[in-house]
Amino acid sequence: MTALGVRGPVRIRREHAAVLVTFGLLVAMFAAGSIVYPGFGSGQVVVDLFIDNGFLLVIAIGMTFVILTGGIDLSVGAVAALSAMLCAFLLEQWHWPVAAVLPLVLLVGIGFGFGMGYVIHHFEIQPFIATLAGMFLARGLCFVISIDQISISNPFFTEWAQTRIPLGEETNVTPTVLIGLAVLAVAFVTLHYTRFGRAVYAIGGNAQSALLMGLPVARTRIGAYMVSGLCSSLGGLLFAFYTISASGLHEVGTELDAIAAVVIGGTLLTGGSGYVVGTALGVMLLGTIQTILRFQGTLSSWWTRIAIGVLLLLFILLQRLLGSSRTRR
Amino acid sequence: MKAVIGHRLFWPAAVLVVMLLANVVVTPGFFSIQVRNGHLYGSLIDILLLGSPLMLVALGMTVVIATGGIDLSVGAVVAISGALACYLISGQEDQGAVSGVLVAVALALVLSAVLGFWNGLFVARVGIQPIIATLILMVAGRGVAQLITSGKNINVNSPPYKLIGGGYWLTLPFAVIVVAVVVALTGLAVRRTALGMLLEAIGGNAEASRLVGIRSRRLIVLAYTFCGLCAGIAGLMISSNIATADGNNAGLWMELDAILAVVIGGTALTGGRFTLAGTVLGALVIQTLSTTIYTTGIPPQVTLVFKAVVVAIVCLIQSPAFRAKVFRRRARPAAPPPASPAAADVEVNA
Amino acid sequence: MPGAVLEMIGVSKGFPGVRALADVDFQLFPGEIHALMGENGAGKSTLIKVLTGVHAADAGEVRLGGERVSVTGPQHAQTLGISTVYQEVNLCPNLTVAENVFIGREPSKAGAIRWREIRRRAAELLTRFHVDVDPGARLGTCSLAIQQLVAIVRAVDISAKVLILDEPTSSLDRDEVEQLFTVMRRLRDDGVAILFVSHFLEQVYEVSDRMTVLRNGRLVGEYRTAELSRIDLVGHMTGRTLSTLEQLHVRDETARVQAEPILKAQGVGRRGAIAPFDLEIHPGEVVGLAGLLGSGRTEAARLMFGADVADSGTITLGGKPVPLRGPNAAIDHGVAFCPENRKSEGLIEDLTVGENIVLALQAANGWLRPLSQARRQELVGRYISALRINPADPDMPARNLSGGNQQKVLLARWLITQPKLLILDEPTRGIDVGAKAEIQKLVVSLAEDGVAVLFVSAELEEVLRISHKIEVLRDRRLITEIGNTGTVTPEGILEIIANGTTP
Amino acid sequence: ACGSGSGGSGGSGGDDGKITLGFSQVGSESGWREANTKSIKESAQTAGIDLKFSDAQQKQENQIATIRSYIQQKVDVIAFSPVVVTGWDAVLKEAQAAKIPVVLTDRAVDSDPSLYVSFLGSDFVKEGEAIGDWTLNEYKDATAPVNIVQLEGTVGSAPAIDRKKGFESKIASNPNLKVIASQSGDFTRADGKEVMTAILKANPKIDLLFAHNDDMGIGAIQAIEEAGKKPGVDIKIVTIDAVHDGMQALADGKINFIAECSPLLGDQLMDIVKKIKAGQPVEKRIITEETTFTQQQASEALPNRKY
Ligand SMILES: Nc1ncnc2c1ncn2[C@@H]1O[C@H](COP(=O)(O)OP(=O)(O)OP(=O)(O)O)[C@@H](O)[C@H]1O
Ligand SMILES: Nc1ncnc2c1ncn2[C@@H]1O[C@H](COP(=O)(O)OP(=O)(O)OP(=O)(O)O)[C@@H](O)[C@H]1O
Ligand SMILES: [Mg+2]
Ligand SMILES: [Mg+2]
Repeated sequence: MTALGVRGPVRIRREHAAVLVTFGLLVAMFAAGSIVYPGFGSGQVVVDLFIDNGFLLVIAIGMTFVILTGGIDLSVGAVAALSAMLCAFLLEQWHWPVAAVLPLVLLVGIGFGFGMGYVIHHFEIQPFIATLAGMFLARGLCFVISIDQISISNPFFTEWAQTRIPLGEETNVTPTVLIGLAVLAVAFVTLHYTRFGRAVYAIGGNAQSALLMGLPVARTRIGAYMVSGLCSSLGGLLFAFYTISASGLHEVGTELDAIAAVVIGGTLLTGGSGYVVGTALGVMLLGTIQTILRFQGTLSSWWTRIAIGVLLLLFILLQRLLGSSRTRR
Repeated sequence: MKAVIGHRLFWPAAVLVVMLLANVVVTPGFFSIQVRNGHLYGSLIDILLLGSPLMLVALGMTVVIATGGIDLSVGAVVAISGALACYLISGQEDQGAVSGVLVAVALALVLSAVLGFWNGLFVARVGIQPIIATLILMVAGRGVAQLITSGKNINVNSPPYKLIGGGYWLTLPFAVIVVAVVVALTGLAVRRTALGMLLEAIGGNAEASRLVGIRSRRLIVLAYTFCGLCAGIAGLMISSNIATADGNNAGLWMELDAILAVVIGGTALTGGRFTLAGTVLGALVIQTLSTTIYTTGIPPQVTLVFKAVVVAIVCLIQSPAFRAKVFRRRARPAAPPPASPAAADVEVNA
Repeated sequence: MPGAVLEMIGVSKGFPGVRALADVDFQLFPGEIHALMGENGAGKSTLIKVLTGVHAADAGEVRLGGERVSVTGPQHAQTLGISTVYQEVNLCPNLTVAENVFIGREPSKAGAIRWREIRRRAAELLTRFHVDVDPGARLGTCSLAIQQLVAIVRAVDISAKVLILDEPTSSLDRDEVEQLFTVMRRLRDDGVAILFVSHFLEQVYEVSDRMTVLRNGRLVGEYRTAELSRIDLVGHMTGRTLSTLEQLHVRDETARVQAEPILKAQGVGRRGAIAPFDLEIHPGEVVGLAGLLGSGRTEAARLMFGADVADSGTITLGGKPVPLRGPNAAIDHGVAFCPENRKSEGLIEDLTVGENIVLALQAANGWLRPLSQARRQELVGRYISALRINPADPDMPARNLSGGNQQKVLLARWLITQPKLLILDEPTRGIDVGAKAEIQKLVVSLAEDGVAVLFVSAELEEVLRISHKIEVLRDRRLITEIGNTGTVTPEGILEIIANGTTP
Repeated sequence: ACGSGSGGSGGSGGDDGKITLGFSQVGSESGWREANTKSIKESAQTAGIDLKFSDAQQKQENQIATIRSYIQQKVDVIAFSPVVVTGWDAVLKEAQAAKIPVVLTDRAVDSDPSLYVSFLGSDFVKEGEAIGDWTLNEYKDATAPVNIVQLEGTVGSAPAIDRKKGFESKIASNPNLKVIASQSGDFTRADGKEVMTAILKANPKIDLLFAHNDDMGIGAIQAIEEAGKKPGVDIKIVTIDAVHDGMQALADGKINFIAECSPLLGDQLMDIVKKIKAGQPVEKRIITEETTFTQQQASEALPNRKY
């Protein structure tokens, strides 16, 4: 688009403002919850938000990379489930040491990402369909490994799963939360302070231009899917820590949650614009909606769904209203 | 030959044919079609009949995708439409009354169109990204369907209603006729008027379309409304076929299948150019795939792996880049020297 | 003379149905500025894209410093020391100006990008090129000219052995062009080999040492600039001897003044874009907008079409005030608008040439009243031949056309609607000499038929040549209106701008 | 199931009033589930128990979070129908630490039994075995191979795995009984019909159909009828659940045998909750009173079925 009325710097600040608005709305929503429901406003509820959604946060962060390049990754939930399954299987059936299993599982995730990225870039297959095939494959492999659910009894795992790091009285967090936050920090730095990260944005802005500018488009695009694969399998491991088990039925539909979180966080599905911090807020929002409904505790199954839809709608409308009001037209 | 291979529908059609042939190898009677109970009977008919709802949903999805959008709510609309129609019919004194069924069907379709319209408003007027705008209805809509059915199956026992998705007319499955008519009408509406071109323009470059004076908002709303309507008809078919409205499961994950059908058919998800015939082929490919899985007895736990492999092969075969990179490399040593321009041309076009 | 730094031998490249390059030889020496000349669609950009590995050649070889290389892509080309500005701006609109200059080669410490350094150096570079833009601005919010300058700054800053500039000056003003030339000469003196493409003959003659001429994908010849006259050059390019390069002075002052103004703008403005201005355009009148880069010509033009919404003032169309909330109201009143950025705002690359041409008319008719196939073919065929769109295939996807031909498609799109007022923002950008003269002639003849034209161009000579009156803009403010009495010169206008004379 | 009615007067004796029960439901994937939910809601009301209800939409993470949130809300008793068998240790320990007793309904978990007070529900393996027993008996005189088609539930789900296991372990003793096709119909009527339609085409001779739930069975009946065969006669049909539609089909002779899997756990659950609150001992594992139905029994039972 050509010269708009709004000059550059203002525009950028506006984008930040969108994230701020999202944050503000989230806080407001939380405050409303605290007023309506007793016990809602406690620190532990906030922390639980992180504990319960840590794996989604990590997966959504990976998804952010892919969406920023203008792609999409539908395989995340299945890859996460596969990672957990593989981990549980190797630990429980083959009794491999944890130190060997964890890296291997992460490698499998990266490998999945690489395969899909390679096909998407070099064979010009639409990301949607390539990752859908990846989703079928990963989910299918779960059942090939074991149709039954597997409990993990490995002492390291169970130990970790029950570790709590106290944060003052009555409030404590799991190590997985810290991992989630660390991933967030690393993703932020990667996206904003490395060439790879900037190339991700450039490709999303205009892949053809990025190519002509001499950017490593192939490496970057495939890299984004590898990041997503890595995050998915890490998310899967977090989920395994969370439940100390694995099942082929885990994390069905997580890809939609992750995409929703990313997009609610202000990232454009067309690529090139968005922040990983926004994604974190998106995850928190989805979690908060669920929490509110849990505290409400009187809704039937269908009213639960309708309420989720309505809350989401309200949030997005407000976000739209308060955020970037595009006065262009 | 060149023209055939170069045609955009060649590869989806080839895939479909190969898949059908594979079935014949495993199940020799696969192609046999008999007349039983006064109507056609056979696996091919099953594929057409069971694939009908998907064809319709994918058809609507194609139009939405052409505008550069996407509609995740189709599955929920499928459930709502079936639920409402069955709810209304089951409440009637005489379930077999044609008038009552017509009223129920009409109301269900109106509601579906309204839901599509609602999506369109959010996308075109409010300016929310399509995936999120329709995600809202995807989540809430499922709840609405369950609300209508109270989470239970609503059984209907209404011969006229049964016709829509499970009945036959002139020995042909009525649903297939409906799909044929809808596809034909849509094809006419899209290609005989300027609608198709304008939709492609919007999907191809929204800003340029605005500056050229296309009233894109209206057209986008129209596209989503049409998509809702198609999903509504599909919902009627599904519930009619089993004479039951299942608010919980009808149309579950159907949006993914529909998008897959569109993409297999050769329409890009980024919007712009679209092909309705390709979408129909894509939907048939998907339905054939499921039928193949059931008839050949692939164990349930490897079904998904099998699906993944087939989808991957289908997509790779369709990708010109893949064919160029893989087949050319292999063909090169044998290829005649570039002196023959005809051969070179084929390669370029292939 | 030292050996060629870059050499192409017998290069051919075909696209389905088109032979874009046929057995072309080309040599580029260090320390020269070499112009690549040819009509629209002659194959200039294709040659450049083959050189930098965007397209793989069907036959022939590329030699760099005497050694045969096979360039795999722009990234590879860059590492080989070839830095390129492609035709049409190819930058990332979502990144900042500074980032566009440095992306892919950001200064970094321990793997972490040093943003402060980037901003500092970008600011330095931009000042050096006299580009007045905030390095932190998002590139997409900048005018096309600024974007073009940023692309140049980027390419020049990548210190390279070979610098390729494909129509870098198509949206630039004299000053900017002058600055670019200064830089080019300095680089040449440092031994850089520069390949330069432009349709402005003056610029080519001013800056280049040698030139290679292409016609229909074939090499016509290689010449020393000093030894080739303009007429001969044009002859080589077109394959015809051309005599229409001269002026076309056909102005009829009497007819237009009496008529009611077709468009009247009173106090129309938009905050941050252009200050409120008054303007009248009469039927049969060509009104030129003159100003320097970023003076607000595009903004003014967009407001009158409703492409942007004015936040003050009224626009009267055909005697009635019309609120322009979008382009449709203007279009309904017979206003047409060719935007300056044809890639992002004009062309729909997916559609065919024919569809692009009928799009505006069809949009005005509404989707329910399609043009009949016969009428469509007739209209498209007529305008393809009238504007000499090449290749003359209405079913070719518009994206495959060369830049200049794409511009003609956009013109055809609006001409077909027979508008009352035609707003042309840089309609001759990237158009070759012959076609440019044709477009100018077309504008004049449209005006004679009573069509009003608002003509925006960075080329003052062109504005002067065809307009009846000229609106001069400066700093996003309309400062004065002058009648084009024949005594006005480009220098005179520049002086008005410099002095900031207000009416 | 057993009627508890209004056992105590107005909840547990000397407490601070009402008992609060937090219940986390799997989701709302079927009519069976809905009957289950309804039973629990109604029983809670009649028993004067304050029920907090939440639908996990088939997601374990939602269920875990819900249980956590019940711990936050300091409910008196937590009950839930686990989505999957595994992965509950951590949250159950948290509940234990908060001294909130937990009751499992419908599906079991594989956690250490000390982590929950009681399990109330069905034994899916037993249901499969009941079907297997019927099959053995029905075909005990068969000399030719008996072709069996199995419509499995959702791949990887506990009922599907266990019912298959129970069934197949039983029929293994008779080599004449052969499962010639086994496909997943996802527990839904539409899929049951689609799968059966395809299987009918590929296998001309089918003697027995075992569907993992009534819904798939009913879908399959339609497919069989459309193929011109008589369900219950040409192809014998056995299913599990005994929901209303299934019982009707059984009474109509279209199904031959149903093993019950009762969703009506509400009253029993409320009893247990009250006992726990009153400090009385409860059994660790309470299998719901379930039975099996033949066509004859179905016609008799049908008029007083609640669901
Ligand atoms: N990707 C493509 N696919 C098909 N044809 C193409 C493609 N790119 C270019 N062409 C054709 O190749 C020919 C040469 O185009 P090219 O862009 O090199 O012209 P040019 O000399 O740069 O013209 P201009 O001055 O208008 O930029 C044109 O006929 C054009 O239509
Ligand atoms: N040097 C600049 N610095 C910042 N913004 C600029 C600059 N030049 C132009 N702009 C932006 O562009 C707008 C005016 O540009 P516009 O495109 O209307 O100019 P123009 O006269 O058409 O020049 P051109 O088309 O040659 O760029 C200004 O309002 C401003 O937003
Ligand atoms: Mg060019
Ligand atoms: Mg301009």
